[in-house]
Amino acid sequence: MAEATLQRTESTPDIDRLRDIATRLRVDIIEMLAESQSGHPGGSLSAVEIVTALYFGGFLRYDAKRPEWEDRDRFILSKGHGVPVQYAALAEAGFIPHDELMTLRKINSRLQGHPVLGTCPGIEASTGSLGQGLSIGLGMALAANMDGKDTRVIVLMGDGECQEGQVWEAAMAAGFHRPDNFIAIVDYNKYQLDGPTAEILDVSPLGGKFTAMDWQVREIDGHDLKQVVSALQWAVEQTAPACIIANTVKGKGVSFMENNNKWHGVAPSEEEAARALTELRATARESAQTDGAAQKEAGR
Amino acid sequence: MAEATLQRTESTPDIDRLRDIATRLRVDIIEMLAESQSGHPGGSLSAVEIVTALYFGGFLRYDAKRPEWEDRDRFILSKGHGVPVQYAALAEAGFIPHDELMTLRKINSRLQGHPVLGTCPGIEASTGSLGQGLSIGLGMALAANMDGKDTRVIVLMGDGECQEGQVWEAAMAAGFHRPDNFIAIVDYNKYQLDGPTAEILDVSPLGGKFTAMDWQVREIDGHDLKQVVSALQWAVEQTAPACIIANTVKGKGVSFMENNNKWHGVAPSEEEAARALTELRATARESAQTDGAAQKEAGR
Amino acid sequence: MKDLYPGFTIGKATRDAFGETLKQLGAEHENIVVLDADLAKSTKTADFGEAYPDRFKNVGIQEANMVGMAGGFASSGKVTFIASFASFVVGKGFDQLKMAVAYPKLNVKVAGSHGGISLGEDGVSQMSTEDFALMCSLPGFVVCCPCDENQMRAATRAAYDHDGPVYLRLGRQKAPIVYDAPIKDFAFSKATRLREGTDVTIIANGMMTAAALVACDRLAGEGISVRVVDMPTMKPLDDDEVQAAGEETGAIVCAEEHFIHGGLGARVAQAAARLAPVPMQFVGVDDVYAESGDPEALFRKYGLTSDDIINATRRVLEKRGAGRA
Amino acid sequence: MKDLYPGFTIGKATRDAFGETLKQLGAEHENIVVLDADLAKSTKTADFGEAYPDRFKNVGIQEANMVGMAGGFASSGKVTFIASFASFVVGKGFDQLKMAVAYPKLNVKVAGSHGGISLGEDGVSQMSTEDFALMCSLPGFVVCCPCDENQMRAATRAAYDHDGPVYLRLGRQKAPIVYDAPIKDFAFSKATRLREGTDVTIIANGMMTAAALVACDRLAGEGISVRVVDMPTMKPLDDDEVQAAGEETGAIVCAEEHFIHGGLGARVAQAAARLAPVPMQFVGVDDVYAESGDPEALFRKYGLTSDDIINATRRVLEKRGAGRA
Ligand SMILES: Cc1ncc(C[n+]2csc(CCOP(=O)(O)OP(=O)(O)O)c2C)c(N)n1
Ligand SMILES: Cc1ncc(C[n+]2csc(CCOP(=O)(O)OP(=O)(O)O)c2C)c(N)n1
Ligand SMILES: [Mg+2]
Ligand SMILES: [Mg+2]
Repeated sequence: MAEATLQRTESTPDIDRLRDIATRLRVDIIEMLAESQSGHPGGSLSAVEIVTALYFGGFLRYDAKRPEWEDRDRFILSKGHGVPVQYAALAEAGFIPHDELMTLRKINSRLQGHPVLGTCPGIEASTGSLGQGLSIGLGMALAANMDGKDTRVIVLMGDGECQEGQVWEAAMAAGFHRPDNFIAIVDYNKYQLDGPTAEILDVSPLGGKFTAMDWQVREIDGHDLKQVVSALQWAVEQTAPACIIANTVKGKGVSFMENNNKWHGVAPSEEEAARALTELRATARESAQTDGAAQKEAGR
Repeated sequence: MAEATLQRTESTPDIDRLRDIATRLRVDIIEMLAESQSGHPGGSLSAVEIVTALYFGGFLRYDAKRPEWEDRDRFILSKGHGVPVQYAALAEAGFIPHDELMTLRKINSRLQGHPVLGTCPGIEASTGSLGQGLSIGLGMALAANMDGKDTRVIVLMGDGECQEGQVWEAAMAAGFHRPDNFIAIVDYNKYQLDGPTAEILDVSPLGGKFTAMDWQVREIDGHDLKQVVSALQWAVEQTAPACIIANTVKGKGVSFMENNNKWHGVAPSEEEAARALTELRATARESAQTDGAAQKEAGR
Repeated sequence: MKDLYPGFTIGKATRDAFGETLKQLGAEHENIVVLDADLAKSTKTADFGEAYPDRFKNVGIQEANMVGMAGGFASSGKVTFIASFASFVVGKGFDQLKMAVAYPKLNVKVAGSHGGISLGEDGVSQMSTEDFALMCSLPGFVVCCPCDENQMRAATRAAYDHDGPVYLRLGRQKAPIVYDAPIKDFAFSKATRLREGTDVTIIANGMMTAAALVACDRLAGEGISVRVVDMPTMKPLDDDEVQAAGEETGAIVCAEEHFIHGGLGARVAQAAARLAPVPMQFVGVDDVYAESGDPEALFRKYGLTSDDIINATRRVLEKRGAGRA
Repeated sequence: MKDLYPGFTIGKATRDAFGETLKQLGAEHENIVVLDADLAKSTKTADFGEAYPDRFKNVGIQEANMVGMAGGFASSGKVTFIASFASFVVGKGFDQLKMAVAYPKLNVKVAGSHGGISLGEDGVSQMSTEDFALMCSLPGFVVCCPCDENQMRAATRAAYDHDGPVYLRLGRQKAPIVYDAPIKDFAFSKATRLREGTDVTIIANGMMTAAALVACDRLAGEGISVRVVDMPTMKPLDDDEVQAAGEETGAIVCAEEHFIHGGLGARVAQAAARLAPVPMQFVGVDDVYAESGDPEALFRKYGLTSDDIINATRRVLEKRGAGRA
């Protein structure tokens, strides 16, 4: 478990460390969903690098022991069905015990099927009805500006979610009111619930739409941690709303889930989970080896 | 009163005739509002040329005697508070008796304060809650496409109205489904209810936003009937959704109402109405003289 | 509309009292933020906006976004008032009110102006005869429709003081004065017995409270002793007052500027059925959309006058008579 | 959930019966158009969509736009079915349902799936315990919550046949079979007396109808004679059946997978108060948001089982006893 992070960091984080964390979060996601036997693997997995970089790359100020600390930054998972990745990150960061992940979606659990403000520490807004997180985040960003605070507000949305009109209300409003601490990220994994976004209701070019609403926009590979980190570094520097379009793969990291939208909202069986975990552990071993080699290389 | 128009015309309409009609509609608007002592002059007056060109420039197929004729084109006034201009046009076109205009907003009248489907002949949708007309129109346009009909669907919105997220839902959907018979017009008069649109929540560049949603866009002077007519000629030729951004002046045609948003939702007193009517009649005389002169010129 | 309320002084519209009080609260409390959706002049939040421009945002014609933003402001520690027409903020922001306000129990105070049909000429698209039904469907919300300027002033202050979400319905028209002095002891959940009586209880709120008083006086002339209860708050409901009405007067008439479904009458009927079932009649808009028109004419056409209350009272007494016979 | 309904055969989910019937209707009627908002696999409109792709549009995650579009299709002569989760289509499309459907009385049939809390693990954001309250606030809408696959098939056909707007609530879970054969004489506004009884009437719909039958049988063992009325349609309400319940059995318990506010119980309470006031009790979600969990566990925790109905029945009989004493 990483220690409770109190401060943002200015320097570029250790990418290898982030990669390891990312793999751990993927493992947690699979284990949680295998246990709960319901939930959304595809959109949890596609957001892993983004969430990892945010929580462990020094972009969010938080104190896991004081989740309601006034000066914390706010991260809102507007695509609430992806919440397993956030619970995994919150466990990794020490907001909740790691064991608690196994209570996901069970009665009396703090780990609700979609994020609920006030139940699980570290959750900043109740979401799950798509399209609402950007508005809530905008309120927070403007409240911080009003109080002269430097609180960052970061909202993660899905590509399908961007079909909701409320997203464009909030986007227009943010482009106009121009809070200097407001970042939107789209987990552009090309699928929504019933199929490919481009076939149901194409949202491309997403960047163009945010630009038309007067945002700063960058488009990146949302699984390349270096790109994610550098895009976030760019975004936090902006004095106007910044949007990162992260091109991702739904189900990323588990071969049989990648780009297979069957896995939008179906949990893996025990056997499937075992296969997925084997794959993920192999990835972890490989990357540990590469890291070792790279460190040797660097040490020479 | 113009005769009931049964067919669209291909040829360019007589602009002078349209100008005369426009002035008559303005007179009707002022008289209606002075009688009802409530209603919205500003946004009725800014849309006069647009509505005139639509109903009397040969762009809509309708039969005033058969308002529910299956093959009629559909015009939806999404900015429903501007309905006096539509009622005036419907009277001019023979859908309702001219006298009936004086019943606007009175109890038991067919002329409701905002358009109501099923009460007044010629009204195609109930509006007045802003932001909804484009969705309704899109349903009509797609229904026509489905049935292989050539029905045109034309929706008129306000600039303030374009802040509503539902407008962008419908815009995105139309840009994607691409009905070949769907036209949006924005009466871009630069004011909403509480003040200048650019100060409350700027919607500019409106064209850019529709372009980002994959529409064809043209921007015109919405009081220059030649430009309105030629933009409509362009729009009906498009095989994908077309948007006309009509730059207009709120309160157009009555000097003391122009660009004075006090007149957004306040009816003129008897004395103010008299002043407005004097002005409008002077304009009518002038233009009649110019027309006369121009005709002489042309006849030479 | 004053002909509907003979003998009453006509005071300010409740929206005016709300606007004034909100501005005063702004002076007293730094932590208030106010949002409006391009109806600030109509809802009267503009007064606050002029006085405290830094704590006011007119967000434009975006009701759903406004509700979401309010959730963000409130979870950042601001007591957040938002306003629009009842019809728009409730009807276009319902799921947002659920997710961003009610479910997390945040400190958002929603002002739905131009409630009911008394806004008049603008017609149905601007009217709300369903806001009580919808707002009472949001657990944790206090839902209140004050009847006059004094009660609105008290309710607006109570809304600030209450820790959690509150809905206030504001009226467009000047309202008859029911409380002729500032109310000191206002509490949500406490109804006010305005007239004592033994034969029947009329429970009303908003503009219907004055009409109930008119009805009471006229029925007194016929020898019918009417208790009148002003019940602005529909949630939480003053169950005790409902029980007392049932037990002590044996018949209840509810009157509200709202559909008969889902509002004051529905809530009183459920409470009475649990605590003291008695014959009831309901005065309200009977499941139709109204229309444009002069407010007084609309009240007459859609059954919201003291005559309608009187007729309902006669019906309920007949019904009870038949039951007793 | 089958442990909650001992003795019952568990049939299909009502959403499955809806999807099948819709597809059949598609074969029979060229004028049907179906829209869905990216939940076609869950609401089961996907079956229609595969069979009749030209008359089906999955509009994406745009509930408000979908409702508006439905108005446009319907006013162009299409009988338009739209579907999403109840929570989204009702909560994000309410004002649109008013303006584009209810007010102009258009032929739009709204299917709100995953109603109530029985969807389970997804939690509150996907649950709707307020859809009855909201949909009954739209004049002209028929509002119906069938209890099993056979009733849903009949109701779906009735929705097509009815000239005007209809709301059907669909359930996610397999539902106990109440009607073991196709229903020939289904009519909105007509409730069904499933058991005759003299001491008390239980009026229920949706999943609660089977629970009411379980309760009835168990109470019979205690010598209590219970009438059970299945009342799927809340609007228009079967007033006669309510009156008969009041007059003939003298006590009523209502049970629904919905808030106690604004739904079946509220509407029955108002009808009973007008026609035959008697002691009542209400079984439903009591003004709280539920949570994620196994559906059966949720039904137990939030009071939606036959035990809850039995307890409510005992309370209402005690109350009546006290009243009579
Ligand atoms: C308002 C609303 N409508 C519908 C749904 C049902 N739903 C859950 S996930 C989903 C698809 C989301 O697609 P996207 O935003 O691209 O998420 P991802 O691909 O990352 O899972 C839908 C339609 C919802 N949760 N909220
Ligand atoms: C949903 C909704 N919110 C608020 C209003 C109140 N309202 C009526 S007109 C208006 C301003 C509209 O501005 P715009 O669209 O620019 O119209 P115009 O300037 O042409 O009058 C507002 C906010 C409304 N009718 N509907
Ligand atoms: Mg996606
Ligand atoms: Mg304007």
